Amino acid sequence: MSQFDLKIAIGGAAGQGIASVGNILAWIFARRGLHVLAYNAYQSIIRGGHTYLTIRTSDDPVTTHGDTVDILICLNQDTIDRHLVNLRAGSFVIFDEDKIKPGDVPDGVQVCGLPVKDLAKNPTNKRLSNTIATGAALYLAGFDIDPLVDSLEKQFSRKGPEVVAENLGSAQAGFDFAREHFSPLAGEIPDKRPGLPVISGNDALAMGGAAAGVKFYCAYPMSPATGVLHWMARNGPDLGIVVRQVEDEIGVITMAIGAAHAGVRAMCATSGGGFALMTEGIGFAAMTETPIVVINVQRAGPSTGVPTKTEQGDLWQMLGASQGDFPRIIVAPTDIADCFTTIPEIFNVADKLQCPAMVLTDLLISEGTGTVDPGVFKWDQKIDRGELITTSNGSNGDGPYLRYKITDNGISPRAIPGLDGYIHVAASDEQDENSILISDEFTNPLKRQAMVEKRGRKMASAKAMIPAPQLEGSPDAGLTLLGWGSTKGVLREARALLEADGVAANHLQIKWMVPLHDEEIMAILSKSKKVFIIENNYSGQFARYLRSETSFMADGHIRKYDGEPLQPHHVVDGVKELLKGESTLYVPTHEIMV
Amino acid sequence: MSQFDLKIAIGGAAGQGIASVGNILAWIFARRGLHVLAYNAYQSIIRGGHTYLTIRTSDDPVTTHGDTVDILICLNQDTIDRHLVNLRAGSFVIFDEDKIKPGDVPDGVQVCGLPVKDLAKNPTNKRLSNTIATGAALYLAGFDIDPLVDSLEKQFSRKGPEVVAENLGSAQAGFDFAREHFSPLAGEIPDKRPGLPVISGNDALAMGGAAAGVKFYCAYPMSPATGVLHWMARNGPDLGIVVRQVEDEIGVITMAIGAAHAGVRAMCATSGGGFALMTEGIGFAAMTETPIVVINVQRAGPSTGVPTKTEQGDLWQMLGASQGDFPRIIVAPTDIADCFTTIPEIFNVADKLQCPAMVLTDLLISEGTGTVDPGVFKWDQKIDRGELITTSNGSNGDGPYLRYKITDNGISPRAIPGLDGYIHVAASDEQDENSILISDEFTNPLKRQAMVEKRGRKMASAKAMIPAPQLEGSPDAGLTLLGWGSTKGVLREARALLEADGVAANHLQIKWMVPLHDEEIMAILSKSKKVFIIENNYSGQFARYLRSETSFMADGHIRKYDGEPLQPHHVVDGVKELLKGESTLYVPTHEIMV
Amino acid sequence: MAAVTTAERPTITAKDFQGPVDPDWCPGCGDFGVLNSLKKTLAELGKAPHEVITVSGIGCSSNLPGFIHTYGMHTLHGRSIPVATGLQLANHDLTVVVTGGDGDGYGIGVGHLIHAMRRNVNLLYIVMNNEIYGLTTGQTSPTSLIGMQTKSNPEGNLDMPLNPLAMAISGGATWVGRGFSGEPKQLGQLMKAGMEHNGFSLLDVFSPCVTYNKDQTYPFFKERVKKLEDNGHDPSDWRQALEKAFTWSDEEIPIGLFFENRDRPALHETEPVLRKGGPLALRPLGISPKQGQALVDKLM
Amino acid sequence: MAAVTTAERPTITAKDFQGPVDPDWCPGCGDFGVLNSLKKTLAELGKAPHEVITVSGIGCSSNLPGFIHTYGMHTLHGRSIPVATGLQLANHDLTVVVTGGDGDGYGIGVGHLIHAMRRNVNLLYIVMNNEIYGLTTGQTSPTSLIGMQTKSNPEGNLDMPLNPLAMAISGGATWVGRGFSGEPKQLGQLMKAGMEHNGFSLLDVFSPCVTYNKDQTYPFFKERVKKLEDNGHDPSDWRQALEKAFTWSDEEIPIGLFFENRDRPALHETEPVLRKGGPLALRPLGISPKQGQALVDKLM
Ligand SMILES: Cc1ncc(C[n+]2csc(CCOP(=O)(O)OP(=O)(O)O)c2C)c(N)n1
Ligand SMILES: Cc1ncc(C[n+]2csc(CCOP(=O)(O)OP(=O)(O)O)c2C)c(N)n1
Ligand code: SF4
Ligand code: SF4
Ligand SMILES: [Mg+2]
Ligand SMILES: [Mg+2]
Repeated sequence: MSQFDLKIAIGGAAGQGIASVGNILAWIFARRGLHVLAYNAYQSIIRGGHTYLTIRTSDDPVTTHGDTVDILICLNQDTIDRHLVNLRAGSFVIFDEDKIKPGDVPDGVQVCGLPVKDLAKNPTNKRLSNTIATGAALYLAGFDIDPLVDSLEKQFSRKGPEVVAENLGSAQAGFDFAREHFSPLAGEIPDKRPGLPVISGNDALAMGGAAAGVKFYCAYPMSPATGVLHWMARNGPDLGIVVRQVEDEIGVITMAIGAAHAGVRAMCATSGGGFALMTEGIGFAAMTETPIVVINVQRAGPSTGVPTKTEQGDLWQMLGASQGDFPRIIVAPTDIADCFTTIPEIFNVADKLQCPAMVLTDLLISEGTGTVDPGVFKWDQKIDRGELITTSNGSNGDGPYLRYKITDNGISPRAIPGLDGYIHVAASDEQDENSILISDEFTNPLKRQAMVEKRGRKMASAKAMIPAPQLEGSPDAGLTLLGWGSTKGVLREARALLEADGVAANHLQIKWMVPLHDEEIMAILSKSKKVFIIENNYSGQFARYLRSETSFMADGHIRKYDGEPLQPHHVVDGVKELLKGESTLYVPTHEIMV
Repeated sequence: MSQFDLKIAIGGAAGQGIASVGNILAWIFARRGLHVLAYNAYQSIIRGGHTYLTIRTSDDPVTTHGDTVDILICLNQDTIDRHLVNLRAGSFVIFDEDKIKPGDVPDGVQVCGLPVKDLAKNPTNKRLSNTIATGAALYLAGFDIDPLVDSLEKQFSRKGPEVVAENLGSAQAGFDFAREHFSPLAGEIPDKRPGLPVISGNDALAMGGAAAGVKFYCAYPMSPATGVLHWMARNGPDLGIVVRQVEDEIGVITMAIGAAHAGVRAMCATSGGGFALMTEGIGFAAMTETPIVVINVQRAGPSTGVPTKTEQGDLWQMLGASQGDFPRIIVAPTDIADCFTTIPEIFNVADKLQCPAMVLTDLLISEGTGTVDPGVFKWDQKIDRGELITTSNGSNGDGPYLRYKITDNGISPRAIPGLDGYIHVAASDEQDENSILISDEFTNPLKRQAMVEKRGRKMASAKAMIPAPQLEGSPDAGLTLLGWGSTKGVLREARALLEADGVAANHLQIKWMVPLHDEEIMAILSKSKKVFIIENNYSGQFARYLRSETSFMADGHIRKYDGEPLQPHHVVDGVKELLKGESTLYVPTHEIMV
Repeated sequence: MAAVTTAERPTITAKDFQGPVDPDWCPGCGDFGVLNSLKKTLAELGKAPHEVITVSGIGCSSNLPGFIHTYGMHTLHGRSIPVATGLQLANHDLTVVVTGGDGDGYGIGVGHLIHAMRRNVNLLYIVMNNEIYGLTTGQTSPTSLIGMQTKSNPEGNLDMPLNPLAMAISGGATWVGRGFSGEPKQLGQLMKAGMEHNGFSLLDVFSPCVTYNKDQTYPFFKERVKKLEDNGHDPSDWRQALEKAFTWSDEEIPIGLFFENRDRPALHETEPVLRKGGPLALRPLGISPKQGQALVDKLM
Repeated sequence: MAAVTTAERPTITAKDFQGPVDPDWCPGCGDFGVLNSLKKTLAELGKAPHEVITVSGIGCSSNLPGFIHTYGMHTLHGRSIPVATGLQLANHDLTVVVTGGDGDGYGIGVGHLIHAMRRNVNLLYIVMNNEIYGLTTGQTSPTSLIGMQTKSNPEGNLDMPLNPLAMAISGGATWVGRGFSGEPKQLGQLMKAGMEHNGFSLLDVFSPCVTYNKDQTYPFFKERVKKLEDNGHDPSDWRQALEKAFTWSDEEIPIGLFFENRDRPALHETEPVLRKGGPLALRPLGISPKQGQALVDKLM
């Protein structure tokens, strides 16, 4: 693990400017070429309540927001009341001592009360207390003031020189106050310039869409997926992407299917409740064999649930979406960068197989923000549209065009409407090869059977289109941590922590859920004496799904379903507990009161 | 198996009066106390096309429409062209020889062309040809004419004496013509008077609702579930059941939930596509802990699919309906009588567990019609509404009322709105015991965890509320036929046929899908050398589900997904084929062109 | 349910409807005014808290049931109306008040609204219309004006706004009004009239979102609203009502009671099972063996 | 797509639109008239079959795309409008004709309709309004009259029927007409005008269900319909249009063009990406590395 690993937390009420402090810090770190990851534990409330942003930076890639806090910035009394108890010796707590009383301070925690009234360069500007705190935090973290100056100048320049001056002065005052009273955290701060891009998972999904050639994006706002819509709305017009807000999620998916049928790559995103409304449309896309990509950014359910909290609770909803049997693709990106990468990948699969494809991500990585390797952003993606006919041959040479032609691999050449020679009807009813319905007058059990099998055969070639999961760590470790989707980072870090504690483990993270590389997975798991499945839900949705495909039963389970993400120590504690063999389920308790 | 076992098929175009011939025959058989089962293979078309009704009668209970046909009545040329080839020696084909040409007749089939023009008592009444054919069929079946006379009098009396007379005369002419030219099928026809009631599965579901105390039924028409709405609309006003047709299925389920929340037992029915629209509501019922019963009458999917054909393709849709983890009940009635019995049973479970409960049936038994033992219709059902508070104590004695009180079994007393002393809000958001939201300002991971676990604990007591499945046949047979829901009859008959062929088998039929009696099932299956799972879908939805719960892998699978139901010989052939051990999947070919 | 006559009752005040928690709306949000008027109106009508149920969808405005002391059901986004219909038909003794936002009621939920108006279900539907999606942090709503810039339409909204009053009046609603949370007195009167009306009452309320809607603000409405009752509007005149529903200018945006039809019975008064007898929820369950036998006899 | 000018084209006749199978509607069903008029109109407008796409929901009427030789999409019940919107925006060179029933469009699908009218998507929506659910064998539809007895309402319908024309005119549709399948000439003219109109055109058509609706039959309409054009109706007069939309009596049920607004641009003409350039479906995929780099630069 890296030498330099700094964790800062900022807490306060919604509307107090927490995100802006976080953005400044992230920008400063990322500009230095450090890796950053930020996670905001917030509430479904516009003003007030409690928001708690964790930002972690390191010279190694940061994959989780970690277990501990080095510097806690409290913007209100509530924050210090909730979080001070969790600080360990050597860490700092920063707050406005005119307004906030620290109460009982854990041993060794350094209390950095700032006399904000005295330090603020303009008493009427309430936000200066945030700037002062940022200055102090930066000193304590071992940085110098220059990058903060740059950042504030950039941020406030359009508000005029006075505002810039009062912010710079206040930042300096906070920085100086800290310097006069404390010594900063030990350790050299690496300099890895040039800087790194900072992005949220939602923005990465949207940008991945742009890279994949999405030309039609439509959505209905729903947390935590709304960010994709906002990015698309901001950038679509310049990029030639039509972006439409629709009246509901049923309209969203059916509109996207209409656009996809016309020949564009169409995408939409929602969360679990919106996805529920889309399920009928998923079956429609399957029956008409229209490729379409639907993103479900999971939040804590059931029902409206906890809209601003994370969970991996929708896997079975995706597996079972819509009536009947049909091919579907489900992929769960494993981190922010993967959100970008996955979209062009899945569009190619969807286009080749002509079926609905679903991206299953969650609030943790979609609303999480972090640095990514700029090499991730590839703009010359291979776009493979499969057997798509987009130009007219005047009239189709070899006999009549059969939209649903029965082929060995189940894939039938797909012509877009408007071409001479390829007239056909795409119907939600069962149809014959020539797209004539066999649901009415022409029902025919043999044809029906053949069409079901034709569609089903498409899945046979699906596995070859996607990579099998790869084990991290030694195959002989004896213990495998098995996760899926967004938990990759936390499991990777937990494994490192376990190894540091003398517990050998390897780690397998599943990204492609359907099709599942069952044989490859079993080949890996069969080498382990113990397998623990870790997931962010109550019922073990992945464990149950894996079992349905492979009969595999894990030796232990770590499950968390309180709305907050798993932290590395939850996994470490869980693994140690499970290794005792007294129980097969470990449910961590979330210590941080957010 | 029974001595007397008669199978009649009637084919023609929609609008030709096939159902009415079928109804007359069923009434005649049932009135004699014989058991009857009828299945109509029809199309989504109001006039024209091809409809093929099979009616089977026996002195033993009839559980499938069987494999063969003794008397085929053809109302048009198309029918004879399609079905004559499937007749075996000794059977009869009846048709209007003025209009229909039989073509190649299989050896031994007796051709009974009726000179309709001569026999009809009124040349302008086209429907008389049906009456003539019915008369002939009845003679060939070995009946006398009296019951037909009764039936025609009953049916036509309100159309006046002339119509009655021409029908009676024509029936007699058909009967006499057959007597003059053919000898009837051998064998005594048992007389088991008094008669038996004849009912469809849909009507049985609706009547089960009435028996269960349903007071609010709402629906949106959708084949093959519409029959429930029609029964309710016809009978609701007399029975004190409010029946509402709603604008869509989203409105249906949410309206039913509103009514259920107010304290009535509320029910609704739909098919797969409508159920897809209801899934968000299922999660809403779960979160507010509102008991509600939703019926899904499956038809062949995906999407609009084949609306008039049967399938067991929605199990995973029900398992995965709505986002997040929550308790749900799923039951699959096993025959028409069970449709009645299941509804009061599941309402008691739903009320006790305060959760959504789903009935998963299919076109086969819902639109199938048959006799049932009149003892099935119990009107003094035990109605257990669980912990429901319906009277006010002025004010709630022991402190404030906690709608979502955390209890050992997860069940919290539920007060209906309108009572003094029990004010609360039922929300789709996560809430505290006192029904204050913990999704906004008061988010709290510990409370959230506790509420998820509280709801989850309800399932612990669920299994005890429902009976475990029972094996039919010898536990030591070595081979188990394993099915679920509507296939009970066909598997039972297949087992008998297999035993007659010297293949010993027993039979396990699963009705309660969630919760699943996994241990009891495994105890039974572990005694079998081979287990074959038989289901009416492509992907083996039950096999996959069972595996997800038990890791169990069957030795063979028989799957049919052409829209038509399994017939006993499909299972027999499949079992024999699978026993050869050359493959693990057998897909029968449907021989009857409907 | 104990039958308490109004005479025996202790006097009820707005305080009796004080909710268990303070609203978490942004300071200055128009929804505060709606909540206050609602509490006052219920008290004025002498309703006891347990006789009332507030039903909502999802949105800032839809959080209202959590902030008032009545029974409540906080349903799904866009689904308050069918849930409330089920509730009202199952217990027509309850006073059913539905509260929600423009996105909830006129966007995703508009289909249910159209059909509920046709059915004349007896309830008051209060739509806190802020011409924006508040809870999801500021996207275009169906009532956003053309050109309005939001997070989902940074280049400006292209879609013609929906006119809820015109839709209701031409769609058969029997009571249609519009209030403004900056005019609490009239708002209270409208709520009262809407609750007293026997049938479906739609009360659209300008309830500014101070955080995300910088166009339709308090001052915007203050300058423009004109009370219908001050201008001799006759709510029984259907044509005039429609005319007024289409009036929207810098000089006049009418508020008040647009339209009322007292002649149509409410659904529970015509429904065959409900038109006689008390609330369905309090009737005995099941059917008699005699009724059951008659059903079986029909099958023979 | 080869650009063929009208001049070079072979003459197109209704026969060119002959579908692959004969309609399986009941003999006498009103939908035959609609199909015939549609084929004739398309030929008259000189459209080649591959330039047209017919989009439908689910219902007897929605089976139409299977009976005509054009591209087609037979979608889900109630969802033809959003599917057609996606199609039209993705390829605005296509002539998009949406066909469906009253249950499909005014019942389950009415929410989409309301919003599509606000958006002025360029398509013609033909609703075969038979005041009944045909395909599901005869239940009440949203346009069924009060008192009508159906399988779902044996005691008679209680709900006020929806008035599609009034809803459209007051809801902002830019072209609103009504035809009758027993008046094929006028029906053809209306279809032509609707297709030529640039924006959303709603054409409601009385298309009797001879099997399940014994109330609104051919004779019922024959006796009552009066053509608007015979009575000097001015379709640009919005108030008069609304007045006519509410006219329904034994003496007069108006048919013809009720309302037309030629001033509002269609959605694809205002949408920032579409207002310049050809159909989206024919544009090159992806974005340039330069554009991509600019997006990444913004993140630094
Ligand atoms: C099915 C579904 N889709 C989307 C959402 C997300 N969502 C919550 S509130 C809301 C809109 C709120 O707008 P409005 O109804 O106008 O209420 P306001 O917040 O403005 O009062 C949306 C889109 C949801 N909860 N459910
Ligand atoms: C989600 C869903 N619900 C219900 C149905 C069943 N259904 C098919 S057509 C139809 C109504 C048809 O009525 P209408 O649109 O008026 O068409 P018509 O048959 O009268 O031409 C219904 C309810 C369906 N296909 N999908
Ligand atoms: S965001 Fe707008 S609508 Fe929501 S509480 Fe704040 S001011 Fe009110
Ligand atoms: S049922 Fe009615 S609408 Fe359907 S085809 Fe027959 S006549 Fe036409
Ligand atoms: Mg709003
Ligand atoms: Mg219709």
